[in-house]
Amino acid sequence: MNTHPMKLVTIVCEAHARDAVTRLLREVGAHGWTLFPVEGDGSQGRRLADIPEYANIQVEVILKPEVAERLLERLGGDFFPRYAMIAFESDVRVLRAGKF
Amino acid sequence: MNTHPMKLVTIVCEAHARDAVTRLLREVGAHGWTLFPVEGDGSQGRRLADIPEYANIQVEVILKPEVAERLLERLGGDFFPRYAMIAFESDVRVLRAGKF
Amino acid sequence: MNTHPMKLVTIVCEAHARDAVTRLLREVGAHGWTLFPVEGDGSQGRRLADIPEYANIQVEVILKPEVAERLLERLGGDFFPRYAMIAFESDVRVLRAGKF
Amino acid sequence: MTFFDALAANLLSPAVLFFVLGLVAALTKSDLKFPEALYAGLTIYLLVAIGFKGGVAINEAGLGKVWLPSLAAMALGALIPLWTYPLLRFGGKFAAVDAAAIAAHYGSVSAVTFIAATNYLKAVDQPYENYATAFLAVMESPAILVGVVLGKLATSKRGASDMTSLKAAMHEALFGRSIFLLVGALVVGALCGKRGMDKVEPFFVAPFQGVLALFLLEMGLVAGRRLGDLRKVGPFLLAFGIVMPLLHGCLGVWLGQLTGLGLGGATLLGVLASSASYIAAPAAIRMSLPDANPTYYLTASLAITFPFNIALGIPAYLAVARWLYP
Amino acid sequence: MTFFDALAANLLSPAVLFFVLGLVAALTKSDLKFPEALYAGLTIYLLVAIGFKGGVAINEAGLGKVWLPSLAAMALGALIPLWTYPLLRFGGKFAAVDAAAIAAHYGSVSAVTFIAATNYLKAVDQPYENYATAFLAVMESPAILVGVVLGKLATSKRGASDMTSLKAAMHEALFGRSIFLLVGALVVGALCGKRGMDKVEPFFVAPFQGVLALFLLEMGLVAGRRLGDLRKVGPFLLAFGIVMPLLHGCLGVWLGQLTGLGLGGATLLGVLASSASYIAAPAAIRMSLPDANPTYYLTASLAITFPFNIALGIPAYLAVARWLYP
Amino acid sequence: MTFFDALAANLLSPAVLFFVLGLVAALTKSDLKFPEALYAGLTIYLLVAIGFKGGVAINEAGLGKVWLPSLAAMALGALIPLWTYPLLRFGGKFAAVDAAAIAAHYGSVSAVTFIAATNYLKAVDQPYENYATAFLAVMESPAILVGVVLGKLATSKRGASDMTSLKAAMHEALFGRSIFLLVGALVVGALCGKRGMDKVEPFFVAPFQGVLALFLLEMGLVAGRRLGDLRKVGPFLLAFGIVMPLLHGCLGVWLGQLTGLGLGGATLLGVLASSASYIAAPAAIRMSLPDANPTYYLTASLAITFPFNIALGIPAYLAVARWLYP
Ligand SMILES: Nc1ncnc2c1ncn2[C@@H]1O[C@H](COP(=O)(O)O)[C@@H](O)[C@H]1O
Ligand SMILES: Nc1ncnc2c1ncn2[C@@H]1O[C@H](COP(=O)(O)O)[C@@H](O)[C@H]1O
Ligand SMILES: Nc1ncnc2c1ncn2[C@@H]1O[C@H](COP(=O)(O)O)[C@@H](O)[C@H]1O
Ligand code: NA
Ligand code: NA
Ligand code: NA
Repeated sequence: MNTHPMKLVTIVCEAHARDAVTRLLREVGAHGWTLFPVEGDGSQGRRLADIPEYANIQVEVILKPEVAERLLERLGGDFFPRYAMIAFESDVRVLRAGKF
Repeated sequence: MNTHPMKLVTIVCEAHARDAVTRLLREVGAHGWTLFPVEGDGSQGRRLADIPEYANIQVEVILKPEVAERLLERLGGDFFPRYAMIAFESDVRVLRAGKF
Repeated sequence: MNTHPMKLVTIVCEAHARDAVTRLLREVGAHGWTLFPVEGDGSQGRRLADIPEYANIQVEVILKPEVAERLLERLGGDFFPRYAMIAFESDVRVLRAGKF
Repeated sequence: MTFFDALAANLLSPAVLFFVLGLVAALTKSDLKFPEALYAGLTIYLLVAIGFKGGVAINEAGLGKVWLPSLAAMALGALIPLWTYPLLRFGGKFAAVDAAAIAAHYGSVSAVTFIAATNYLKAVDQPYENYATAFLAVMESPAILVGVVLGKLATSKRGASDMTSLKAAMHEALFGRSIFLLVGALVVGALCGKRGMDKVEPFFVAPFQGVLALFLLEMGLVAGRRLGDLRKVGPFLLAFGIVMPLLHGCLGVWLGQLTGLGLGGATLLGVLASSASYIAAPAAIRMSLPDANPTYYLTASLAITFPFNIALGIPAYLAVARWLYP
Repeated sequence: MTFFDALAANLLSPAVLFFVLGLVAALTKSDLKFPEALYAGLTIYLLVAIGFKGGVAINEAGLGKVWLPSLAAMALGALIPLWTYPLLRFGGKFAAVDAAAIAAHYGSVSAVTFIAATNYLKAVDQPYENYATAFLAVMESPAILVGVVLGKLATSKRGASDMTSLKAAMHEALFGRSIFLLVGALVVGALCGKRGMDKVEPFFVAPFQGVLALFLLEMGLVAGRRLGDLRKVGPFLLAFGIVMPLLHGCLGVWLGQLTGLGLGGATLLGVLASSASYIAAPAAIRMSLPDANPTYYLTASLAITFPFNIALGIPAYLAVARWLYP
Repeated sequence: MTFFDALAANLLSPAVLFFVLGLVAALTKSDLKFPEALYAGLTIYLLVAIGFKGGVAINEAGLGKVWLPSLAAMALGALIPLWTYPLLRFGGKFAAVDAAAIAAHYGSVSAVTFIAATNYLKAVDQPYENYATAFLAVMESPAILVGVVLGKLATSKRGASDMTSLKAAMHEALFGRSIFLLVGALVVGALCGKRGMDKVEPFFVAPFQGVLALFLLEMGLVAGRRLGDLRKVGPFLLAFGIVMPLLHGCLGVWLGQLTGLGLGGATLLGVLASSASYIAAPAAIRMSLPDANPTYYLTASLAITFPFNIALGIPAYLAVARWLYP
């Protein structure tokens, strides 16, 4: 099967950042995203998944390498100072490159 | 620790495809899978996680490279035309290769 | 954007192992983790996500390579004989290496 | 009570107003959301409660009274696709597979519409046969099967894989979650009878109307999110989604009278005929007619016919029944 | 009322019929599923309601009446593993760790079985001491600790890690979710008394039987999924899962009579003795005896003893009590 | 009834005792947890029920009676930040942005505290104006907006991005989930009136107190998890979190009397003024004043003021009202 190299960017953050993050994804040019309700622990303490307003989410998005670069740039610049958040990137190979 | 290279195939799709996808995994020879309830946005519109019948799922499966190849083949051929779906592959290293 | 190579260790296991796993993560020196409620199928049978006590979880943790090594060591030695569980490692690049 | 009084009684009921509130939430992009587990819990409660109550009613009325109108209901469901399909295909210029899919949805039924109608009848003090739940149970599947067969015949690339997908649709239509709960609770109710009902009445009967109001808030949200698609479906489907329910509603009421139902029961059969499925049918169609475009069938059943029936259709079918019955 | 009438009353109650419906759903592979949050919500409701009601009853009866049968209940729970362990080990040829694990489950108790029994007693108009919930609360943990110690002694590779896992089991058995809710609600009820009950009665008492019926539908699903494992456990465990509950049930009823309980309370003590845990015990055992095979203890308690008690055991223990009491 | 009787009545009510049980669970690190969907379901139920009941009350009392105290309530909410901000800034030496954030929380309100207060008034047979829910609805947002503006002015790096975040806070404060549900249900209730209430009473009214008790168990868990942060916030905020609610409570009661409310309604206005938001305000502040430290505002409102009001504040404001009213 023909697969195409892409970047997978993963963002874990407090649920309050949800709208801001999905807006940012659209701005940088993502064609879609996938969101998980998660529990977490980190430097800003434990986040249980009980009150929606205090909860944690993970967002995964597949992007062309140059778009991923732009996304990480924006995350590091505008978002990290504001929100409890981590972000990382990895390499994947997708079917149907046209979608991303 | 001794780790062994394997492929991780990730499928994000509408919940309607659930049974068809898990059946396919068994057919191609997967020994297990992990399934996440997710929310998503993509070319076929937003999928909220509220009505089970209209929801989105992500399935992750670890496979030997040749099995992963077969799985992607089948996904691209039979499933992509039928279902709202993306799929991608990445490299992982597992403990206990015998399980996969 | 400046990214830094790290290891992502993923553990899928029965919910009973939850406390033991998060304790282990702290012991080996992880600074955080992210936990997903999941459904699964594997050698020890199907795990539906209905009764919390019989459920399945996935834990993801980002670590420095040497810490990841130590974690896998401990998982393989102490945990695999006790719990229904799989674990694997992959390469990621994070923003803000200092956090991990 | 005039038709306008009856209409006002419906529009100012908590159930309908909460439905409208849900629509408003969706249109104003409020972040209000029911979690999936709450939706599932409410659905399970409503289906089990209505099924159980229907079963107890069958136990008391005896199968003798129930079988004939049930058979009529089933036949009506199976037949509706036979005229809606050509209408959509040739009148609406829809692709064969889309016409078949929409036809399947309109032959099948919406449990929530039925429940809202029983609620309404209670509010206007119109007695009805409680065993009408049996009609709901038998009308869900036949149209789906007919629609799938129509779609397969039209696309005509029949073969082995076709038979499997037909079988999958059949399994979905007969053993899917909602039909299973409804029929199961019906049987449990029929076995328990009045004595069983006494025990569970404070849970399954007393709070029922309130739970329904809350659930319709969620259904308003769900329907409201589809309103944006109205532009995509064209004027034909818009008219179809209002006119056909009215026709089917009259047909259902008339058939109810013919098979010996009272005024209330005939109204409910009208409601069932007029309503379009948006849970069971989409699930089955998605699997067996994957080429059909969900925007058409979901928008028509969920964003046009469902709100129309909740707000206007239900009182209209009652008015028709009052006019038909001496 | 003869035993057969009593049995029929149980088998045709909504609670038992919905349980059977759940079994049927599991066996026919219906896609019916209760989401985890709904399961959790129902459990929290049932435990809090039963605990609160029990606490109010203790407040009214006074501790003086409650302590002796509670002590007896605790002792019975702790002792049951002492004869079930050797029976499984030498009669059933089970590995030591499996025998200990199963013994722990049968000494401990099933809250749902207890709740179903109170439900049944109410249905057949048999009064009972409401404070019997106290016995449920004290019987959950002791057997688990005894079972874990038996298992550790048998495998005998004692050491530091052993003590930690014993401590973990103890913590789980004493502070786990279900026991915490039950004991906590009991204390709250005992502090509030009748005045508090008046306020929350429409939520915690009136709909209780209906909620239980719905919950047993889910438990039928859960038990039904385990039925496939019956083949794996062998005839010995099958017989064990039916005969031992009957023996323990008689023992419990007799002990109830001995410690001054009325007919209803003695029946409930019998039910507790006969029931096997499938929530608290598996959680503790999984942590402290990880080598024990879950297929054995879960199948026995969940797929054999639990359905047996729900359908036949409960009326049987009442019959025994009626025979024992003048 | 003396103040101590009234206090005891509160402390021994199921609602408060279950709250304490939740605190105990958090402190003993029990694994008790309410799933998010259950929390969401309980919140939706409580907000819709209280809103609907308030709307029906407005329908019956007429807007003429409601507008003046509502306006007073709004003004009070908007003004509270104007003195709490400088107090925190200069008395407590907090950073400007933290002072503004905390001030916003104390000007806004806690729906759960309000609901617990209506519960308490019912328990001690103190009648109150049901339309007081309207004050709850109008008091949530103004203080949040004032607080955000204060914070922005203080940090003074105004610009385009600032206006967007102010707009986001406004949208959150006006269209956020909880305010939408409350206002929406209020409107629905006002449109339905008594006739609508009759239908849904068994769901929205009868079980209300029991549901509240269960929900306070969860809120005890949530507040208890924050108790560990008490050490981090310093003695000033600790005192602030108890003294200011007392002052605001008196102010609210007095304003209630001034604007023509009865004893019960004035007590409720006192409760609202004294309570601090921990759902709507954090959400809006997190978005528009992200530099404010959540440990301060969440610990103060959730771990100090909320438990204080639930246990002691509510009976105290009633005592104040009884003393003020002839
Ligand atoms: N090392 C890590 N590995 C995986 N997830 C992490 C890690 N550190 C933080 N997280 C996630 O990121 C969220 C925010 O992190 P923090 O800002 O450090 O509290 C946490 O709640 C976790 O879900
Ligand atoms: N670029 C993307 N990154 C991550 N997930 C995506 C992306 N595109 C689509 N998805 C997921 O795949 C599902 C189906 O995609 P689609 O068929 O494009 O609607 C969506 O609902 C998303 O959950
Ligand atoms: N090949 C696989 N790919 C993805 N997940 C797996 C795989 N095998 C097992 N799992 C997950 O690991 C859990 C425990 O596996 P097991 O011990 O094999 O039952 C399962 O319930 C699955 O969620
Ligand atoms: Na129909
Ligand atoms: Na037992
Ligand atoms: Na306030």
